[in-house]
Amino acid sequence: MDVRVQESGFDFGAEAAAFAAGRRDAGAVVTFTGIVRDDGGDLREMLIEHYPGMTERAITAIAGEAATRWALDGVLVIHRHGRMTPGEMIMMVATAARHRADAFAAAEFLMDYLKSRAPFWKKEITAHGAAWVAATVSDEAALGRW
Amino acid sequence: MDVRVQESGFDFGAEAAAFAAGRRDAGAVVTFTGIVRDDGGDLREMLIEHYPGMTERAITAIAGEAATRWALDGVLVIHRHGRMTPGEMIMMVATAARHRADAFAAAEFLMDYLKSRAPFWKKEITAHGAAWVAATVSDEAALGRW
Amino acid sequence: MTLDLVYFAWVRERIGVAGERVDTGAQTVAELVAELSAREARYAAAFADLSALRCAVDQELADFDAPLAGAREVAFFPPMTGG
Amino acid sequence: MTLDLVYFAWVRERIGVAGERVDTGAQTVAELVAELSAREARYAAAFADLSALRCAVDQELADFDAPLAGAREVAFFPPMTGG
Repeated sequence: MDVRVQESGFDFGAEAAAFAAGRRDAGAVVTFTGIVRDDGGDLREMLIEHYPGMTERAITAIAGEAATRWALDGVLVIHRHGRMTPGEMIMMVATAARHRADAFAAAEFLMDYLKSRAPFWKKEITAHGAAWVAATVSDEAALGRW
Repeated sequence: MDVRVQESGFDFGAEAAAFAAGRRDAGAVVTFTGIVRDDGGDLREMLIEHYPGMTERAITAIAGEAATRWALDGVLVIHRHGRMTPGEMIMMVATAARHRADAFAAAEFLMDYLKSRAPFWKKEITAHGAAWVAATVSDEAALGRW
Repeated sequence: MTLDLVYFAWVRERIGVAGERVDTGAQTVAELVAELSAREARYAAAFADLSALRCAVDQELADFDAPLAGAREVAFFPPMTGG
Repeated sequence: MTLDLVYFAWVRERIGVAGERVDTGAQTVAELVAELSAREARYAAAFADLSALRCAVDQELADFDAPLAGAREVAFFPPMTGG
């Protein structure tokens, strides 16, 4: 299990390739990448605040829970904090498993829990000012399926 | 939509990075990679036969169906045929969408249909001989959920 | 009617060729299968269990009762194992 | 009892500090919230709607009725928006 919380950017392609490389026992690798989206066309930057200490602890607990629920051969979570601009990658998860259903389910579970249970808060800075992103009902509801 | 059927290997990291690069409108990118798994420890190579002409047509139809079902900003499918050894990548899919639920669902749908509806046949060559991989009931059943 | 037949995986191995051109009066895929099976033992062996077989007409998956009128290429193969 | 309090996102902005150390006799998180809200308007503003607030005790998510006995650090923040 590899959990990284960092301010710096990461190389998605290199991380994905390294995660998948040399797996002769796992037939399935799933990755998810979250990108800063510029919906209105006026997003200048996104600021992600987090809770140092608790963040790593919460993500590690979420990844550990995934490992007990599905037969996984590997889990990677990278999540950034600080400032980033549209098009930049915010975070990624990767899962490896013998069977694709396990790899997919674990990746979706990780995402649902990271969205609502890991201590990150997004703030959007546009030409018109700054606003904290509100949690969505659908993100909270997504936890209900696990 | 980018569909490639090829005998040569592909660079998963480079393909994943290129697919995700520069997406300011899509917040979510999901990839799936299938790797030749050596369960018994005696697999020498895997041979994948396909139906030239129909293969591209079938995959393009499956990807088109995914694009009508979910709000996607991009779909990539690469599937190899020919000989490959344990640890080599057989295929990948990638999906991009504004919302992660769409990207995940489309990637799973593509995988379920590629497994059972794209004209590929796997043969495993071990020290003890060669055998065609049998289709599984669970792969056929997976189509029922869509 | 002249048809191009193509075979894949163990169907190809049992019949012994990857493809062939045949003249047939069969109206459906099932009639074509019966005609071939009556012709030689290797076809009968390959087509013995239709539930283990799939077919495509002009590169589209089809049922065994699919009509052959206007068809140019018919393929026989086991259930697919891609991905 | 001495507690380290930490605040995030708009809770931090409304209270005006990222963290502080307080002496309190509160037995639960809810009692601590009531105590702080009575102290100054900026706390009352930040804690006005508990349904829009989450808390953690010693870096574990907790309910507002969680006991504070033995706790060292309490955090207040809005619902999380990671991923």
